[in-house]
Amino acid sequence: MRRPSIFLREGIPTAIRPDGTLDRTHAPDISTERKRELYVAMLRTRVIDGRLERLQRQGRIGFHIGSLGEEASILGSAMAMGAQDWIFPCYREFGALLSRGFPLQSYVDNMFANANDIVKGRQMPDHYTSRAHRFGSVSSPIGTQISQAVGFAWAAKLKRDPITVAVYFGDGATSSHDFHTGLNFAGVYGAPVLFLCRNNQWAISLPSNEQTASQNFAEKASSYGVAAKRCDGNDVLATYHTITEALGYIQREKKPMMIEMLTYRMGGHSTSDDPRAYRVDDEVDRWAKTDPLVRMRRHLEHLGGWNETDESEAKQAVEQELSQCIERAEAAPPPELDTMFDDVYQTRPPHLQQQASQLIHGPRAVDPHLR
Amino acid sequence: MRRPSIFLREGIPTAIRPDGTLDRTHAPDISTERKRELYVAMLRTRVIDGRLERLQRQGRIGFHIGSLGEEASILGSAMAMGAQDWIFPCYREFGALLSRGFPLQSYVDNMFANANDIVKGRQMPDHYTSRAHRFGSVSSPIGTQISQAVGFAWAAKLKRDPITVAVYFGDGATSSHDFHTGLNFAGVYGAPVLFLCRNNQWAISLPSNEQTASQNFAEKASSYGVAAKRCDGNDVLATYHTITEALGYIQREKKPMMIEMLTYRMGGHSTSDDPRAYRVDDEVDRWAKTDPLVRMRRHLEHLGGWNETDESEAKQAVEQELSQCIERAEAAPPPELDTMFDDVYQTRPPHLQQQASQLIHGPRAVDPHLR
Amino acid sequence: MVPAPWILTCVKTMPKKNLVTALNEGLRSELAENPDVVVLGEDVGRVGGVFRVTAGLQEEFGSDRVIDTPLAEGGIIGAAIGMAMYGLRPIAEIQFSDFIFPAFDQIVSEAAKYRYRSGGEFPIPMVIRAPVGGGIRGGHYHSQSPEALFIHTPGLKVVCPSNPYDAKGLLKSAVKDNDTVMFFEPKRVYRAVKMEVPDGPYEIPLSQAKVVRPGEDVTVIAWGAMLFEALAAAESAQQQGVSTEVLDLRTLWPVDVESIMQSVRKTGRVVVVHEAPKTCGFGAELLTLVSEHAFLHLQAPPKRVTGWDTPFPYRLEQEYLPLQHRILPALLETAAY
Amino acid sequence: MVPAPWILTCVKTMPKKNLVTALNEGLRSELAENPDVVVLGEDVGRVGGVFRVTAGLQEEFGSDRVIDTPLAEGGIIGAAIGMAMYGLRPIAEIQFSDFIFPAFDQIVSEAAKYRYRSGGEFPIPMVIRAPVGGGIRGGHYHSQSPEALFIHTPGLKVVCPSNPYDAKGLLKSAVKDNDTVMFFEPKRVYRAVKMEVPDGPYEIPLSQAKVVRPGEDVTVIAWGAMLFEALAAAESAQQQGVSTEVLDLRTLWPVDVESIMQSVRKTGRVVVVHEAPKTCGFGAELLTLVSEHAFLHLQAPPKRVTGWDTPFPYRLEQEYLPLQHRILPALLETAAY
Ligand SMILES: Cc1ncc(C[n+]2csc(CCOP(=O)(O)OP(=O)(O)O)c2C)c(N)n1
Ligand SMILES: Cc1ncc(C[n+]2csc(CCOP(=O)(O)OP(=O)(O)O)c2C)c(N)n1
Ligand SMILES: [Mg+2]
Ligand SMILES: [Mg+2]
Repeated sequence: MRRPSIFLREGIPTAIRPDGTLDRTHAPDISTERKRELYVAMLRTRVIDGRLERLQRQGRIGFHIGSLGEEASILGSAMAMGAQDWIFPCYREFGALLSRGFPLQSYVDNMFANANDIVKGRQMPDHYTSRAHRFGSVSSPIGTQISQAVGFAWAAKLKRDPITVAVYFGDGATSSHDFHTGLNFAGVYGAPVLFLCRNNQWAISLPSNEQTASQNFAEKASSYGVAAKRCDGNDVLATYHTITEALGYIQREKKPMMIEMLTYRMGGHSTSDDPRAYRVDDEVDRWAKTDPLVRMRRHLEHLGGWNETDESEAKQAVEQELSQCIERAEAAPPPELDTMFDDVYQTRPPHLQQQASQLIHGPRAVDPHLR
Repeated sequence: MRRPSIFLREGIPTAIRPDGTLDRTHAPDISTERKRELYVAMLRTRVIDGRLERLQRQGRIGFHIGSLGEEASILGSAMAMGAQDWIFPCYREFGALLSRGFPLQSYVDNMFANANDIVKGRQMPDHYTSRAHRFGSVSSPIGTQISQAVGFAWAAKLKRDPITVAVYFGDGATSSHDFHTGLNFAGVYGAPVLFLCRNNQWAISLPSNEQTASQNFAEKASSYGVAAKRCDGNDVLATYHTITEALGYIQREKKPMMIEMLTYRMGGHSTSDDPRAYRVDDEVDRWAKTDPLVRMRRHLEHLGGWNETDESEAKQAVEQELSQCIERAEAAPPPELDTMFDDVYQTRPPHLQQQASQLIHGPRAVDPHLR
Repeated sequence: MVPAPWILTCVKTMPKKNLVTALNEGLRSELAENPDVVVLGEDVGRVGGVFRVTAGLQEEFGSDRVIDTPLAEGGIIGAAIGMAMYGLRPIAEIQFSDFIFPAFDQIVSEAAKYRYRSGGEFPIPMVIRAPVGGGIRGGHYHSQSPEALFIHTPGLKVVCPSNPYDAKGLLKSAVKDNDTVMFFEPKRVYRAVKMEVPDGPYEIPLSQAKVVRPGEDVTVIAWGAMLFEALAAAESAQQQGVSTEVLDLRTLWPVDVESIMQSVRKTGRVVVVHEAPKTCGFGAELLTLVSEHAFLHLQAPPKRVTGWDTPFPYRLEQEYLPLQHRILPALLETAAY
Repeated sequence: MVPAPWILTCVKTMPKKNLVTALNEGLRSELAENPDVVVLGEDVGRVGGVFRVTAGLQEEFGSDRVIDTPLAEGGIIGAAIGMAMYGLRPIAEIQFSDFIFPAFDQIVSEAAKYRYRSGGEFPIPMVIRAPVGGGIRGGHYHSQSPEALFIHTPGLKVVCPSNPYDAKGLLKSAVKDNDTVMFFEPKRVYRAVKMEVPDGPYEIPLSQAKVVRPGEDVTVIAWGAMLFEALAAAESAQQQGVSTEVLDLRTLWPVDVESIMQSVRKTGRVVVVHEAPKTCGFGAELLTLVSEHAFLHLQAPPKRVTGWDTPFPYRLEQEYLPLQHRILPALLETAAY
C-alpha cells in the first residue's frame, strides 16, 4: 500500500497555532461571534454526517456521502462567499448549502427522497440544489459542474453583474475533461470563477500522488493563465482568509482564481466504501491530529468564546432538530407516481402523457403495493 | 482583426544565423549529406503541397491539408527520430511519412482515394497510415491521437521495448480533452512519449493567444509533471537538435517530454479555407521572412553543399516523380463496391453480408453509371 | 458540394435564399430580438463559421454576443449550460456533428437531465446547431448523422429542417423553446436549395410534420437532405403508377406521431429513409411506432432505406447514401406487396 | 442491491458462484493465459473494483497488468486503444456505464472506426467492461443502460450476459475477439444469482442467443437482469394458460437474427423487454427486424416493455423498470390479440 507523499503541507501557512493562538497574517479579521458561527457550522455538519451514516447502516436511507475531516475547507470557503455569490457544488458540500440557510428539513427530505424533496426523489441522496440559495445542482459525473460554473460566471460578466461563482471539486476531478476545458475557458474569457479544489488526498482508492505527476494541484492553474494558491484546508480561519483574498482578486482583476484546499478525507469515500482495503490506519491517525474542529475549538477556547457547555448544547441542539427532521422525512410519502414524467421537458409531450397513463392505469393501479 | 502577440520567438534559440552560419550549441552534429537530406525532404514536401493544391483547385482531388511554412518543424522532428520509433500524426505530416520511405505513389493514391489507397478510399485525402512505416492513423477529430500515443508508448514500456512514440498535434489541440488526459497519463506512468506541439499560431481562424491564456504551450506540460521545451520550428537544425536531445532524455529518464515547435501556417488551414477573412497580410509577410527552406538553403550554400543547379534538379526530380504518380493514381479505379463492407469487423457478420449483397445486386447493378 | 440536379427541380418555388442565408437571418433576428441570445462556437465569429452560417453576426452584435471559442466542444456545451442556467439563451455551434462527441457527456448526462434532476430548478433552454449528413465528400468525420443517439436520450428535442423556409422558422422556435434543442442542418442542402424566404421574422412550431407531397399508395418518411431524394423517387414512382405520400418530419423528436399515423392509416404502407446507419437508427423507432399504432392498417412490411452499417466512406459515398435509386425500388416493392 | 426473491427461484441450478466471482474467474483466466492481457480502470487494482469484480487480480498479476488509473474515462479508453494497437489486449473497466460518456468520443469516433479507416492496418481488439442497469437504488447516474448507442455504431460488438455461467464464457470469448467488444454487466445480478460455474476455462461464442424457456404462444426477448423478470412473467403467464418462449440474447450485436426469427415464426407474437428508455432503444431495432424478416408470421403487433422515456429515477425505480408485473400483461395481451 503506497501513500500520498508529495501532497504534504510544507510551505502552506496556518492561521491557528497548535496552542489556539492566531497568526494574524493568515487569518481573517472577523468577530468572535462570526468565529463561533464558523465553528458551529462545522460542528453541525459533523453531527449530521454521523447521524446520516447511522441511518444508512440501519437501511433507513440509501446512501450518504459525507465530509468528515473536510469541514473547514467546506465551511471556511462557503462562509467567506458573499450573499450575491453562487456556489456550484461537488457532492460533499451539504454544509455549505445549510450555511446559506437551506432548511435542514429540506436537506433531510432529500436524503429520504420523499415527496417533499426539492429534487422530487429523482436523484440519489445528497444530490440537492436550490436556486433560491444560489446553489447549483449536484450531479454524479465527476467534473461536469466545472465548465458549467465557468459559463455561469461568464454570463454574469457579460451581464455586468458583479458576482463570483465558486465551484467545488476534488483532487480526482482535476483529471476530468471539464477541469481542462473549464479552466481554459475561464482563463481566456476572464470569467469570475473561484475554482475550489478540495484536495482530500484520495479519489476513492487512488491517492493524489497517483492521480497526477504534478507537484500539487494548484500549479495546474498556470497552464491556463489562472492564478492559484494553496491553503490549509483543515484550518477554517486560514481557509476563510485565503478565500476572502481570492474573492477580492477575482472582482478586482476580473480574472478567475484557483485555490487548492489541502485536507483529508477521514472517512470512507461514501457509505458504500470501506477504506481499510486501501489505506493504512497510521495515515488516518496522523491526519486526525489536524482535525479542523479540534483546532478551531481550541482557538475559540483561547478567546474565551467556547466551553464544554457550549459544545454539548450546540451538539444537542443539532441532534434534536435532526431527530425532528428525520421523523418528518421518514413519515412523508414517496413522490407521486405521476411526477416521474414531469420536468423531462417544460410541458409533457404526447408520448410522455401516454406513458404516464400506462403507468398509472397499468398493473400498478391494480396492485399498489408492488415495490 | 487581432493577432497573436504573446507567441513570439523571444528567448527561443536558433541554430542557423541569418547569414547561414551555425550556432553549434543549438545545432546537431550531423554531416552535410544528412543536412542535404533534410533540406531535400523539406523541398519535396513543399513541391508536393503546391501541386496538390493545384489539383484540388482543378477538382481532380477533393481536399488537401498542407504544411506550407511548417516543413522544418515536421521534417526536423520526424527525421531526428530513430528507425525503431513510432510516429502518431496529426494531419499535416505527410512529409514525415514520406521521409520514412513510404512510397510517393501510395501517398498520391491516398489523395485520389483510389483502389490502391492504403486506407481503401474510405477517408478524406491526407488521412494516411502505415504500420510498416511505424506511422499511426490520421483521424479528423482533433486530439484523439494524443492519448492513444500514450497508451501505445506505455505498452512498449510494459513490454520493455526501448522505443519512443512521437505524437504531433497543433496549438488548437491543446484545448482538447485528449491533450489533458494524454499528458496526465504519460506523467503518471512515465510513458516514453514525445509530445510535439506544432504551434503554427492559428487553429483555423482562432489565433493562439485566444486559444489559451497561458504564456505559451510548453508551460502546460508542467501541470502534468512533464518536462517541456520550446524550439524554433522554422529552423530545421534547431528543431532536429532539440528533438535529438528530447529523445535522449525520454529514454534515459524513462519519462515523457513535450516540445513546442514555434512555426507559422503560411497557407490556409486547408484547401477549404481562405485565411484572408481573418488575418492580415503583414503578419504573413513577417513570417515569410523566417521561411524554413530559405534559412536551411542559406546554411547549405554557406557550407558549399547546395547551389542553384542542385535546387532546380531537386525540384524537377520531385515534379517528375509526382507527375507519374498522379497519372497512375488518377487512372486507377475506385475501390471495389464490395470493399465498403470489409474491415468493419474482422469477419463480415450476416447483416453486413446481406447489406453488401443488397448493394451489389441492387439498383447499382442495373445502372453502374450512377454516382 | 455535389448538388444533384434533381435538388433544384424538386423545389417548385421561385429560388431566392439558400439554407445558409435563411439560417443566418434566423440567427440575426433572434440576436436582435433578445439581448440574452448569444452565439458561441469554433470559428463562428471572425470568419462567420466554416459554412458561413454566422457570417456578419459578430460584426453586427459584437464579440460578447458572437463568440469564438477554443477548440473544445465539451467546453462549449458545458459553458453554454452554465450560461443558460444564468438566464442567457445560448446557441452553440458544433462545427460538424461528427465532432459533437467530446460534448456528448455534457449534452447527455447534463443538459438533457438538468431540469429533471434538479426538480425543475434549472431548465436549460439552449440550441445546439450542427451540420449533419453526407454528400459533400467529407468521408468518415464530416458526414455522419447522429440524430438517433439524441432521440434515445430523454430530455432533448431534435430538429432537422430540409429547406430554407422551414429552417428559419424552426430555428426561431428552437431558440424560444425552453428545452435543449439539437438543431441539425443538412449540409448537403446548405447551398443546393433556394426558395422564397420572408425577410421578416416568423416561427414554425416544433413537432409538426408536413406532407410535402400527397399520395395514396405508400408513405415515405424522410427529413433533411434525404427528403429531396424521397421526393425524386416519389416522382419516378408516379411515372410507374405508384402514388407516394412524402412526409417531411422537420422535428424528429418529439415526433408528430399523429401525422405519421394519419398517412399510414391511409396508405397502409410505409418506407422510412435516413442517412444514418440502419441498425438502431431513427427508422427503427418510426417503424416500430407504426407497428404499435397502426398494425392492422399495415399491408406490407415497413421498410427502411438507410446508410449501411459501416462507417461513412469517402470515395463511395454516393453508394452509401440512400439515394433515390435505392428508394424507388423500395417504394415499388412496398406498393406491390 | 435489492434481490427480488424470484431471481433466486428462477435459476434452477444449484447455487454456487455469483456473477462477480464468475467474471473474476474469467478475467483471472485470461490474464493467466495471455501475458498481453492487461486490465485497467478506476479503482480496479488496490481495491479490486467498486463491485469487487477485479478483486485479487493486482496482487496476483502485479500493478503492470492490473492498473489503477486517474479519474478520466477518456484517457482510459484512449490509452487502451493505443495499447491494443501495440499488440496488448486491454480490458478497460468503466466504473458505471453512466460514466462512459467522457470516453464516448474515443469509443465511437476512434475504436469503432479504427480498423475500417486504416484499411485494416490497425484492428483494436479490446474489451470495455461496464456495469449497467437499475435496481440497486443508484438513481440517474448509477442505473442507465446505454447499449443502443453502441449498437447504432458500426464496428462495435455488444455483449450483455444474464448469469454467471454465460458471463464467464462470454467474457473469455470477448477478450479473444479481434474487435472492440462492449461488455455490459447487469449490476443487479452481480450478487443476486448463483449457479454452477466450472472452475476451468471455457468459452461461449458471441452472437448466439439462447432459448432459456421454450414456449408456443408468444416470444419474449430479453437480456441482462430483465431476463429474470421475463422468466418470472412467463411462469405467471403459464399459470394463465399462455406458453411463452423466452430468449436470452446474450450478445446484443451482431444479434442472432436466426434464433429470433425461428422463435417468432413459431409463435407469431413477440414482446421485447429492456431497461433503457423506450424511444430508439434496442427494442425498436429488434421489432423492426422482426417486421422485416417475419412480417407474414406476425399475428399481433410486436410489443415493447421498457424503461420510460425519462431520466432514470431514484425513489421510483421499481416503477421505472419493466418488471414482471408490466411484462405479464404484455404477454397476455399479445397472446390474446
Ligand atoms: C465521470 C465519473 N467517473 C467515475 C465516477 C465514480 N466516482 C465517484 S467519486 C470518485 C472519486 C472522486 O474523487 P475526488 O474528485 O478526489 O473527490 P472526493 O470524493 O475525494 O471528494 C469516482 C471515481 C464518477 N462519479 N464520475
Ligand atoms: C474535435 C474537433 N473539433 C473541430 C474540428 C474542426 N477542425 C479541424 S482542424 C481545426 C483547427 C486545428 O487547429 P490546430 O490544432 O492548431 O492545428 P493546425 O490545423 O493549426 O495544424 C478545427 C477546429 C475537428 N477536426 N475536430
Ligand atoms: Mg479526493
Ligand atoms: Mg494551429
